[in-house]
Amino acid sequence: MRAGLAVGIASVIALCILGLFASDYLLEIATLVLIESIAVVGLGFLTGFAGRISLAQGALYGVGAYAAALLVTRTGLPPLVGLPVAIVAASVIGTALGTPAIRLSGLYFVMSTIGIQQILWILLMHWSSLTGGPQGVRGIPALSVGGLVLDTPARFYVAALIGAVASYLLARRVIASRFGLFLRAVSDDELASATAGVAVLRAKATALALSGGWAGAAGFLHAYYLRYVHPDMFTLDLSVVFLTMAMFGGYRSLEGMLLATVILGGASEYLRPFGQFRLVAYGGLLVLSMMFFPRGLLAVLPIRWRR
Amino acid sequence: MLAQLLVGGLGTGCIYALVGLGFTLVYRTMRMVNFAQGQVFMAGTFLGLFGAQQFGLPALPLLLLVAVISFAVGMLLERVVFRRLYASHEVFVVGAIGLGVMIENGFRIVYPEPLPFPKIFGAGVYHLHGAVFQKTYLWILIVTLVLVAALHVMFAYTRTGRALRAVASDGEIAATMGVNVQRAIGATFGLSFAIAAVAGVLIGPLYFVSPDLGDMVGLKAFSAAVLGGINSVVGTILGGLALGLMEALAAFYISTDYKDLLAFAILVLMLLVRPQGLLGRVVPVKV
Amino acid sequence: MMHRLAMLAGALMLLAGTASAQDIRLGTVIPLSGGGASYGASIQQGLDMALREINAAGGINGRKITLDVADDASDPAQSVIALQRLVNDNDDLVIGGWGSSQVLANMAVAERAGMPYIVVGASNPRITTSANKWTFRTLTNDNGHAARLAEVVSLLHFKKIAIIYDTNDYGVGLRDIFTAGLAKQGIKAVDVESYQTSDKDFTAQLTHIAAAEPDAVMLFGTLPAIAAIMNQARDQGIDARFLGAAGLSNEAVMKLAPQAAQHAIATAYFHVDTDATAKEWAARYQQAFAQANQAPRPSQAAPAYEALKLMAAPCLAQVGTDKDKLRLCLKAWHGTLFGLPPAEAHFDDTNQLLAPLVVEEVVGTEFKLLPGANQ
Amino acid sequence: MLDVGSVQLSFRGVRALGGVSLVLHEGEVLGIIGPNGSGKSTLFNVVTGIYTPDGGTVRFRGQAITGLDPRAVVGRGIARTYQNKRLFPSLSVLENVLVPALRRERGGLLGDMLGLPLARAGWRAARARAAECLEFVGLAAMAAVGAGSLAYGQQNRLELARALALEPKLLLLDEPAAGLTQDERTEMRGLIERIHARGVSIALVEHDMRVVMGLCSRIVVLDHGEVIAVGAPAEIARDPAVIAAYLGAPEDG
Repeated sequence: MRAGLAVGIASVIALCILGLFASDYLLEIATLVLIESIAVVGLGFLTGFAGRISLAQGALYGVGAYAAALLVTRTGLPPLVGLPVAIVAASVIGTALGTPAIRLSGLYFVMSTIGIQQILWILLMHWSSLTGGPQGVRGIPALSVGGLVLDTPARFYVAALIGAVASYLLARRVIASRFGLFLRAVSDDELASATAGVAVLRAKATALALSGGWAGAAGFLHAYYLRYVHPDMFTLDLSVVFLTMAMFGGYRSLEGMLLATVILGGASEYLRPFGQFRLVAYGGLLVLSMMFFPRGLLAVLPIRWRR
Repeated sequence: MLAQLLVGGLGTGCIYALVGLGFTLVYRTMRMVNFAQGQVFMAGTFLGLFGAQQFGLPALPLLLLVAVISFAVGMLLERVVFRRLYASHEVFVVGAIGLGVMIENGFRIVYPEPLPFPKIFGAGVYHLHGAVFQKTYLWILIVTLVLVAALHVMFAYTRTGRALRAVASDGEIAATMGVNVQRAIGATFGLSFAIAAVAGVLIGPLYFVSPDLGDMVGLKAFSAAVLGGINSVVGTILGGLALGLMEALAAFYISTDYKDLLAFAILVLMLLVRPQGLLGRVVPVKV
Repeated sequence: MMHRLAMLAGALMLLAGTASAQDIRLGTVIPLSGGGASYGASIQQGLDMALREINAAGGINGRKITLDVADDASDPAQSVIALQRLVNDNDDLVIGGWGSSQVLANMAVAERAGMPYIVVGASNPRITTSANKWTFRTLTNDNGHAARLAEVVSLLHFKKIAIIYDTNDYGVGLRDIFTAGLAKQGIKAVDVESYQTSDKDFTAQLTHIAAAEPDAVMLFGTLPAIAAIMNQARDQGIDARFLGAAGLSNEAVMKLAPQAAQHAIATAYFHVDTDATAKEWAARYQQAFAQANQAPRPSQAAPAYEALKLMAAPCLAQVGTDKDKLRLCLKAWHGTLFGLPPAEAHFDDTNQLLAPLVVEEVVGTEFKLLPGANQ
Repeated sequence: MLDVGSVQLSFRGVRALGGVSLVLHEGEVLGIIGPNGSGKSTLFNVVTGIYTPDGGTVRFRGQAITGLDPRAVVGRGIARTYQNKRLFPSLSVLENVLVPALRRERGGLLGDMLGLPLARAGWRAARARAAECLEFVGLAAMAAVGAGSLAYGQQNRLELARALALEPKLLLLDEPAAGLTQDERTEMRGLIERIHARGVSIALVEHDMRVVMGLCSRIVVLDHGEVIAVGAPAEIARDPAVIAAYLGAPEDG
């Protein structure tokens, strides 16, 4: 564990230093990557630990963003109230829609998450009375936490950093808990888990609820980062990006997922001058990584992460 | 007016059926779903456009040329890419999506703008008591029927057809009976690419050709395959036609906004109620 | 270790561009990938042409202009990052912004950073409000288009009018304002249909419209959808006259719907036949970009060219690159634009340029001024 | 203790169990033998709730448990092992046993995450019980090893430890000695005796007659999904029907 802890602390310090000296542009990218890492870690409960892949994380991320945006623009409540609402909303919708499907085999579950993603997107786009439909939701005020208004890239970066670190630490505790153990057992062998006394369906539903909750929290930050939400930000493409980062990050490795988010998040920005080629490279990265190291990034690196 | 909707619905239904067949063929053989199928359909349209403009090929030879080329590409991609993705469902699904992203954006570089497709299936329209529709629709119906019949004959009576069916039921057993399983799987991918590409050419004259042509059609065809029964060829075709008609009617009588919602609501409902689809067989899961 | 650090630093420098210190840095945030790629390319052509002409004539008070391009991939979230990069490269001003959703997301960056930002590619009215300090817009907004179209409808005595609109910001904005304009004339639309930007098949909507037997159909959307609608409408036997706003006044329409678009009427920001300068400019522009990857489209490139050549350049020459002085100079700017009916244009208190629109008609393979509509 | 009443089950026309009835008394070691495909494992799957029988009832300590889901059956105190060893390969040996051991401990996900004393106490108790079970089957030294890398003999014993961690009253063993070397079999026999000595009733499916004869007080013989003989080991060995079913002397089992 020594090595893991040292690397962890070092990276957090590095991220703080980055916050102090980096230009606003780098901060904007870093903030987006940190926010996306929360949604990817949430998805990791399903892909990395429950052995299920979901293509609805983008829509649940959107549910969180809309919950935060609508709450602050339609009611007088302070922004921070939006965080628990976003988490609960995304978690409840994710669980309600996902649980009936999670009983199905892996392949059928993926299929149903595509349906869920598209249905949620269509509702965001066409339920105009609630979501503002194609106009999106504008005029989201800057996030203010106890009087401190986070309206500059640097300040918001700090909020995103705290969010991402908290998300990672909480996720580690979830995986270390008995639920995490049961989840891994279910992913290895559902039947044996049942006859070993594990409530299989409840474990899967909890994984769904957690991944939805994390997506909601990330959506909340997204809403206050862009201060404008629009249905086209939460399409199937976003779910593909999140799934890629989670799968690329690897099996049973939260650290791998964070690393993948940084690499792929950064790549989509760094490759920007290449215009269209950027997306071709992105697709290629995806295919090649699945062809040559399906167990994900850290499975390739020699160091053994003792858990 | 109803006739107008039915013809339109039948036309899109045929396209969903053909693209859906691509999902079914691969699923029956490998229990995997190739999510790049929508992009293969789009690539077929561009291939048809290229053939029609550069070489001025008339309809039939163009369709055959596109079918042959896509079959070869399908076998090649199976050998180079898909064969390394059989590790698990997850790896295959994500790998296929990656391939789709590559294909779509590769074409977006070469063809950034939507292009009109020459009316190779005949310009002008037919009138059928009140309904007005392009000649292309007739071709779509005919080619779909021909393809379905050809598939049925091939599977029932030809050696390769029986080999493909053997591999579909159980790869190991087929291998012991001397079937070259790798080649059969390659042929299955080839076939699914060819059918989807032909559907792409057929749709050309109706819509503009653009790299995002395949996205929605791919997802809808997928829902149709699940509706009909993803492991049954007949089921998928009926599922495609049913979805096409339902969508056309829903768009007119309910609302165009929620037209797409219908396809995905059906997908989710079918998966919960009858994952094997209306006509699909229950695939027993060995305990 | 040191060697690798030096290499990394070098790479970062490369990224920041190779402009020498005293050049004027013009930033532009446009879509070079995604759905708006063709529109972005035209805007860049307009800016490139103006830039080359200014530099060839010795630049502005001897300072050359360099272009710093940021691609937002037609995506609102990425357009925030793209504009932030231009601010970070400390450009002197930004001309660009295509797509109402993108501009509504990225203009906050310009307002926050105090960066003069001239929008040449989005027409949603909400972009220019009294709160605008640094964001200007040279395109007449949707209110102007809808009002002008309502005038044309009464001019040509259309009585049964159907509307089909894209459910994005652009379409919904036009629908609301146009419907209000019709109401003033005591006319109510006979049928109103909506569609998704990426839709390909419009049978259902067109069947409704056919039943209403309109004599005019308003197309509130952009290419390629509205071209597909015209084709499919003619296929279904609808022979009503098509009218549209800036989304329709795009030369690509003649390629996508050669027969169906005949005599379609559109409001536009530029037309060759309005004055001699326009004709001469269009010829030079066509010639300059004949071999370009993206075919030259005068109507799409003119606003960008004029924003730089006629507005930004004179102000830069007058007040230099001090951002606040530049803002005030732009705010006080007035003059006439070529390619439009002759009229004195200036910015109102919401930084919206008040300028006339031209009404044109598709005849054969080009746009002709609609007779009697451009006094 | 366990009362199986004329249980029937068929898969799409193929009759797996044709009205099997048997009784297992408290504290007994009941042997269940029969040629391959005679329905032994299927019977276990019915008792543990994996299959719901078409007909008949299963009663455990007087209460009907037919149709209960596997987890509820475990709740009643019935644990099992599998013919093809079903372990959790990506978990360590200790974790494999911790999964059942944690079942009855208090404090769930939230308790663990907040580090509540209640939850931590639960973990300590579970770890102790798991360690004790590993000790019992002789795998204590392998605690941190990944279950996927265990040798065949060790896999058998880990599955046994996992079942024991549930503190069952009735243990269903599905060919525990299969694939073991000679001395591993004797060791396994000793292990089963020690489990029985702790008051756990056992139902044992096994082909190795020496193991069966040595351990079981009574034997039930299944063939083609039906009970063809019940009785003491000595009688069963001489029963003509049993010999016919096996077509061969018991020695070559």
